[in-house]
Amino acid sequence: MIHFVLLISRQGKVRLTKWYSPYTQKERTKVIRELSGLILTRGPKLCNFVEWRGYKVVYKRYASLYFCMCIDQDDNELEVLEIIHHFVEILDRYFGSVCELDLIFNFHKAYYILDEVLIAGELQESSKKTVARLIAAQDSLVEAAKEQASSISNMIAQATK
Amino acid sequence: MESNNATSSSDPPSASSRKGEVSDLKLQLRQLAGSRAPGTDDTKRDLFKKVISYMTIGIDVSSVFSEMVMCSATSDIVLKKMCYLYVGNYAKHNPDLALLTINFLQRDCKDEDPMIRGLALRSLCSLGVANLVEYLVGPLGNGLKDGNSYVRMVAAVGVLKLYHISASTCLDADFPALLKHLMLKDKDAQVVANCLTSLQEIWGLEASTSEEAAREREALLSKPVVYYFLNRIKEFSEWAQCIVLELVAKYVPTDSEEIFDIMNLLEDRLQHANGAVVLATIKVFLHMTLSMTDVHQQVYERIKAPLLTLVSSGSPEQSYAVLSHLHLLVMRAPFIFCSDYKHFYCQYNEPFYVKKLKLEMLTAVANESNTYEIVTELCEYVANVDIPMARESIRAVGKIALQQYDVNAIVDRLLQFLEMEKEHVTAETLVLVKDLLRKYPQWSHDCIAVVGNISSKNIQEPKAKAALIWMLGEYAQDMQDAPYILESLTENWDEENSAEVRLHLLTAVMKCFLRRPPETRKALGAGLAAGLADFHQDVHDRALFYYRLLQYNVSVAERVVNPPKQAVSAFADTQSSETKDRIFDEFNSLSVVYQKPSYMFTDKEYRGPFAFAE
Amino acid sequence: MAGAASALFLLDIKGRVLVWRDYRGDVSAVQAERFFAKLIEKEGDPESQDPVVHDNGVTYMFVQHNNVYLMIASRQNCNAASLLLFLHRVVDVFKHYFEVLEEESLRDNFVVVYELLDEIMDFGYPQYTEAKILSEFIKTDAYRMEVSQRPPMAVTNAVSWRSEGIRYKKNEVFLDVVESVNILVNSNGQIIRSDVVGALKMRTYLSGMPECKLGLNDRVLLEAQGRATKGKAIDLDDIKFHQCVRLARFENDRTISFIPPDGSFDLMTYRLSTQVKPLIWVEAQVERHSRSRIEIMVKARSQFKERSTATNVEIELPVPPDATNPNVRTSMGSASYAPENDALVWKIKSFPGGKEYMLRAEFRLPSITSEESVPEKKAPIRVKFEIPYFTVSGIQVRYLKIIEKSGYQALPWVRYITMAGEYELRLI
Amino acid sequence: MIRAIRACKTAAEERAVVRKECAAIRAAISENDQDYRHRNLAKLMFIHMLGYPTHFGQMECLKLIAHPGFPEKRIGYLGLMLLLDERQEVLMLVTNSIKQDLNHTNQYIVGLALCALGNICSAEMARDLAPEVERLLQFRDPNIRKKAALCSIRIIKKVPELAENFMTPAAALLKEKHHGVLLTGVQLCTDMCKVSPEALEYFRKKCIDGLVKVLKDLSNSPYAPEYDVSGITDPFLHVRLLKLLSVLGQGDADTSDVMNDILAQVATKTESNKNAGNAILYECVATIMNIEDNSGLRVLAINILGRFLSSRDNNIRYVALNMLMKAISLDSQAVQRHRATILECVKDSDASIRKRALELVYLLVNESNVKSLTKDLIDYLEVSDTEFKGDLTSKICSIVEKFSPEKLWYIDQMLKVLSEAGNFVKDEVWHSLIVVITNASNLHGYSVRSLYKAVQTASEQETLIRVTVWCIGEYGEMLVNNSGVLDMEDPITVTEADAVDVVETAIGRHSSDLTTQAMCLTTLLKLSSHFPTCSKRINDIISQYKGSLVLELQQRAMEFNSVIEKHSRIRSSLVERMPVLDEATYSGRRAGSVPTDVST
Repeated sequence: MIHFVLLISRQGKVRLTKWYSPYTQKERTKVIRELSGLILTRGPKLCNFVEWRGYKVVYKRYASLYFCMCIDQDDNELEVLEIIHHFVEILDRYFGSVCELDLIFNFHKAYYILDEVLIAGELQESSKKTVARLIAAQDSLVEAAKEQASSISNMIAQATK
Repeated sequence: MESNNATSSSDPPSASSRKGEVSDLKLQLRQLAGSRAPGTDDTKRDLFKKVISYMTIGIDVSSVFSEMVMCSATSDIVLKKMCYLYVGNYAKHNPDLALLTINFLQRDCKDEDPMIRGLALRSLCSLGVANLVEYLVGPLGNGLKDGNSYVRMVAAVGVLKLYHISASTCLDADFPALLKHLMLKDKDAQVVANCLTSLQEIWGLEASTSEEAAREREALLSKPVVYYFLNRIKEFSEWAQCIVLELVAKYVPTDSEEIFDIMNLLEDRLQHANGAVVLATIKVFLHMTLSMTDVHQQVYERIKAPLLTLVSSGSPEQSYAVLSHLHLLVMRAPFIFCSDYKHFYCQYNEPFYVKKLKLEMLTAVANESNTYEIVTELCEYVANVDIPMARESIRAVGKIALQQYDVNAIVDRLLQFLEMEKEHVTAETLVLVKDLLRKYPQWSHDCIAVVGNISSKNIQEPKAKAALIWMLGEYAQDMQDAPYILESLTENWDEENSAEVRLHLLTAVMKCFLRRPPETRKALGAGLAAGLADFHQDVHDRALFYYRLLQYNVSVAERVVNPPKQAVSAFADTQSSETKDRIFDEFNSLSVVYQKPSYMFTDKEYRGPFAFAE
Repeated sequence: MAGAASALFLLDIKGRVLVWRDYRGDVSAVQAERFFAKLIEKEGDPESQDPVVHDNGVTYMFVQHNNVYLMIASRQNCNAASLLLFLHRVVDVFKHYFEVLEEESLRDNFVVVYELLDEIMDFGYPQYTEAKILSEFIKTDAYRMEVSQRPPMAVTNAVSWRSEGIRYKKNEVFLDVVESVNILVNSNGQIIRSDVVGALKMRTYLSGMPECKLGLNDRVLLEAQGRATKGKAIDLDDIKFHQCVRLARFENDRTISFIPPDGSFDLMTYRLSTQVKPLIWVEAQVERHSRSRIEIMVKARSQFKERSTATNVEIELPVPPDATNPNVRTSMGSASYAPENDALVWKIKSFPGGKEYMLRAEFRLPSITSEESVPEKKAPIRVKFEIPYFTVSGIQVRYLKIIEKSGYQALPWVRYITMAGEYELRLI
Repeated sequence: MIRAIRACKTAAEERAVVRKECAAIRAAISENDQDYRHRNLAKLMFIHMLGYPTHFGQMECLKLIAHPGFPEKRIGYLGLMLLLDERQEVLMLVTNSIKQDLNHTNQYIVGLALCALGNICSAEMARDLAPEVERLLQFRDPNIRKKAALCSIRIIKKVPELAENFMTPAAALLKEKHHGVLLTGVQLCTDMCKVSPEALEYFRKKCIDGLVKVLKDLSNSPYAPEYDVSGITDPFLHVRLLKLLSVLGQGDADTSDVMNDILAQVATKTESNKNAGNAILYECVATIMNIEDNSGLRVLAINILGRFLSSRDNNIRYVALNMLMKAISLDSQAVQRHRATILECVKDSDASIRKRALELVYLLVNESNVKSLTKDLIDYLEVSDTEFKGDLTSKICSIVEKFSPEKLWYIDQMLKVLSEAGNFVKDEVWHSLIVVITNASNLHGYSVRSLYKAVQTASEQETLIRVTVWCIGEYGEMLVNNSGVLDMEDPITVTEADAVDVVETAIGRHSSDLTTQAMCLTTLLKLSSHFPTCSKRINDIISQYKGSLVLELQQRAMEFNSVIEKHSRIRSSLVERMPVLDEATYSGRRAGSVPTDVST
């Protein structure tokens, strides 16, 4: 199972964290510090896996961002690489060529997407299209609610003129 | 988002375009090289800047070397400087380029602008290419005789650089003699100072192999030379003053009159705005008066105020360095700051490293009259500041107690700490109570009563656990449950990771057994068995020793392990007085900060010429 | 021997090298970078790290300024105090050149940075750190104005701090006597430490090479002159002068005579370690009502003569980090919540002597407590203020004479001011 | 706000900005500001991600979840998952809201609730809400079914006894066509097998044929754009199916038999030029290794690994090394063939590969190759990074210990390791070295002399000093009178005073730790008996420590001093040669008490 997902920028800034196993805030900070020290210093040609505290962390760099997932000893590292890529492609389609800034200013959307890809540290959906559809449907629900709210306030405004 | 797929090549995306840019630069530089058109220098500047910026961020631009050199035929100093910087970076690792560079720098050493002569000479000497040293001799010789002080100043250090590349070339060219001449004659103070610096280093390093060098080194410390510097001291820059003062500190005056003369001459240096000058002056005062006890004491009085000012004004880093020195002084002369202890009270926003040294000072200056107040202050830190400070403060209280002042009140305070029920406070305090009881067994009654209430289960830190276990053994008589607590501890032997704790447990069950045999039999059996089976060789050996001892004769064991209680009157100091003297000799250096003589932390080849041999 | 530096590094906040200068070729940038990055990473808070550290034969000494670390590496037993001070001077030099010293300004000006690094040290020995003198060597920014072929002169000038040929239409001198009061009061309300740090700050706008002479009500001087010293004279500890002051003359007859630099400088600093009565006394009572609200009651009293008035008084009162909804009432001034300092700041524009003001504040606290409740770290109450026309020490300028060979009349302006330095009152 | 935080140059600046924001949010919360509630929560999430406390905002999530609207719920649940986890008691307050949402008519709201439950539920909540989730496994919309499936995984992990209830609905999921449901269903079954033997049995009986067919269809399926990853249809499903087969086939020959064909097909037909294909192959190899023996398949698997090992892609080499470790127990010969390649991997520039390879080498060692492998590793020890020395040393030590053909060789190798990297050696290692030396009575003299020589040059290696000091204590006289010299030895001349020098230096060395110093004292006691000429000097050294601040040293110094001065009659019997520790019981006990852990 995936114990946590981390997105870290090349400068060591955290861009997204999702924990599927319990860690206290203190532990989380420590984990992030340890792992960014471990991963950011690795050369580009080395393998995408690091062993850490009896777990394995699979990471992959996309432009300025490192996507990291921590898994159990006997999980399939190569498949997790695919999961990372799967997630990135979905982000990419959603934001239209995603960049670090998208994830900074729309971090909540990145989380929504992640929640459609993983639950309980396991993969939920292997179709990118399905995920996109589900997110779009929920986004439009939000839009609809907003419109409704503003039309109500318009009505009130009209009525109380 | 661009993916650096693991299977594809993962060069940084822009690497290839950078390569293009570099070759582009090359082309542009080449075009400019011969140009005399107006505005050329401006364009060159921009290009050079680009090259340097690439170099700074680690892109290899060595391929434009010859173009850079070609373009530097100019009178523009800024261009020259950039070019020197560039060649200095690449020549060292590229002998072909180095030769090219040397020609061009040699030429510039004859430029009519003294600034360019100086800069070229500095770059030339900094190249550090061993097989090209012969090219340095000429320009250096000229540089030392140059009419401009800037060039001479550069040349004086240049000689030292040459010495480090090839000592024999430097000595064969007789440069040290030239330096010496310059040092005693030059009008410019910075030239003089740099000559002194270079000569100190050269003779210092040579002295071990050459008698002549040793004589020359002594000569630097001769009366005329030292007075020559002393009389000119105000002309020097603040940093050069430090070098001069360092020299003076090593001078041995012939009589006390001379000592007073020098001190009078330097008195006003204690008022210098630069703390480094003040410290260097203090070193002179302290070292000169070592043999004159009374005057030495007066010196302590005199330097107090400037030192305290240095601690409280200026950067925390300066406070840190100065506090280290104060600590050294207090160790030698405990009375010196005992009425100024309030200067070492900590402020809320000070960095931890300053606070820590202040705590050391507070322990060091504590005496009969101020202990109460100091301990009161320390107690505030225990209760109110962060964990590291609380720990340090408790240790400080303990150290003061061991110095025998006002123990009564301190014991009360320590016992209050135990009642605070903060884990780190309890742990730290237990360690101290242990040491305290070793020195003042008369307090055992009060302490044990409180310690007895602490559950061993709540103590995790090995040091604290060991302390508690020791008390259980040592005061088995007074602690009702001692045998049973020890028994439960021996049952968890395998979970105890610290060998130190296990060792203490062995000793404690022994002691307890010898005092309360029937109740402790079980604990002793379990402890010895576990000890004999322990993986730690030392624990095993220790268990075996006790086993044999008991086997031989229990009453002898009693006398060996549990001698009639006697207090340890003084704990042996960890540092020998010889070590301390050496640190004092190295006043105003890292030795003081590290509290170690320099041979302990520097590699052999970097030890200063005046440093002591190991 | 003092020991030389091996290299000087300018590093970013993560400990990566921005620019460095290798002076002796015995410490590599990679090695230093790796060590240092590890060091600051290990310590969550780099401020708690000692500024001098040793690793594998190399000593690293560093200071931080904004988002830049300045670090010297050395393999020798060098003079730590002096090199740390040197680093601070380097900061000043950079500030002189780039206004602010930070990562960006270094990146933008790396050519000048290189030039400066080349001149401030040679082969690991400090050379010049006065911006005035360095400007003789550093040409990059001065280029547009004039290409000077003049050899550097400052070095040989007897009065290195003042150039010749300065002219002003109006010749004026401003002298500010500024005293900072440092006070530490423990939780029992006892004053456990107090001292005063004074400075005579000058701004001179004078033509030519003026000779200045300053007279103070210094006890030693007055006694030496056989004058009555009743009440008026003062004892100063540890006086330090600007390099322009002729120290020998001061030692001889306590006169302060000097040729001043142009512009502003500190003529003299001193310290006074006598017991000072806290000028503004603050008492606070804090009451916690379970985990829902906290009440603070504060009394502030001015303990100086009625004819003086403290201005810009700021009293910073610590509050818990998760406090909400301040409800504050004051009998004077205004108070505002400053969450960035976990404090309530009470500002009183004008606080005359012999007065007492009150503040009452109430904060709400959230019902859910933080997961990692850090052990209490109690900040003290801190106070800032200024009292014009007043000095704690009683120091007085008796005269300030200015003589220049052209014979002009210069106007001296003298002001006195007392302010709070480190002024801390610990809470119970 | 994000912009303001990003503009901060130092940590202190950032802290100030965040604190101000937090205060504003706290104020808004207590004013019960509706309009900005979700914006504030979003800010809090960002602040939380930066590592600052946000406990005061937890109640806000609950309020938003209780709100009827979807947008509020969506952000509320997101906040809940980010700001809280199963350990917080506040979480219990949300149980009821979640229960209502699980029964909501809007399927997206049901989805939000399932997601939250799946990510952070506690055991208590799992118990309370399991029936709802179980029901949702049969929900009309497949997207809810898949979420419910993963949610069930968390529930059965938290409360394994609930697994039974999920057995039938889980099996039903395996018949689905929807990839998402199938994927999560397979995963659920796999996890159930791990917590419940009944479930394992149940799936073996009921589902194996179906699963094989699903995999067959999948592997034969034509191009499916929606699930295609570089030419392979749904590699994720592939991997999960293989994993479930592996669990079902393990220890059950019949079941294993059923899947042989399809495994062979996957192993031979899957493309190996892209990562997705390799992921499947890798999983397939794992499955083949795990299920009951079929030599044909095994050969296939080992060949794939061989191919992997020679790949230029570091990822592939890494997983090959990983899998070879499992293969070694099945077919060690096949793995041995790659020994040279693996040994090269120990020296790789990539720390991850180095570590894996070292573990593998450790398993590869046997009596016949131990000497050459050990030599290689010790040679490498000299040049390896300090970070790697710890691992390397402990592996070398255990190899030497386990396979040493003779004691002399063992002692020599350990001496090399101790001299090279003595500061990285663990306590058990030097202890067992001492055990071995005590057992080799013909080598006592040789050992103490070699150690004496070694310590002269490698004087900074803590454990080397300890062993030397210990041996001098035991065999000091053999050092001095050169007894039992081996043919190959160069004789040395050591006086009693020289031997005491070593101990005195060690105890006074400023970096010596407590154990070393304490051992020195014990040795001194022994020497005071063995070396009468130095007895006075030794007692002086011991006496110095009577005032030691370190309690253990002080205690010892007092005891020993008293033995020497007052009880000299018993001294010789106290310091008799240590009884020889029986190697067999020693190593047996060790195996028992220290779990055989490959990663030590």
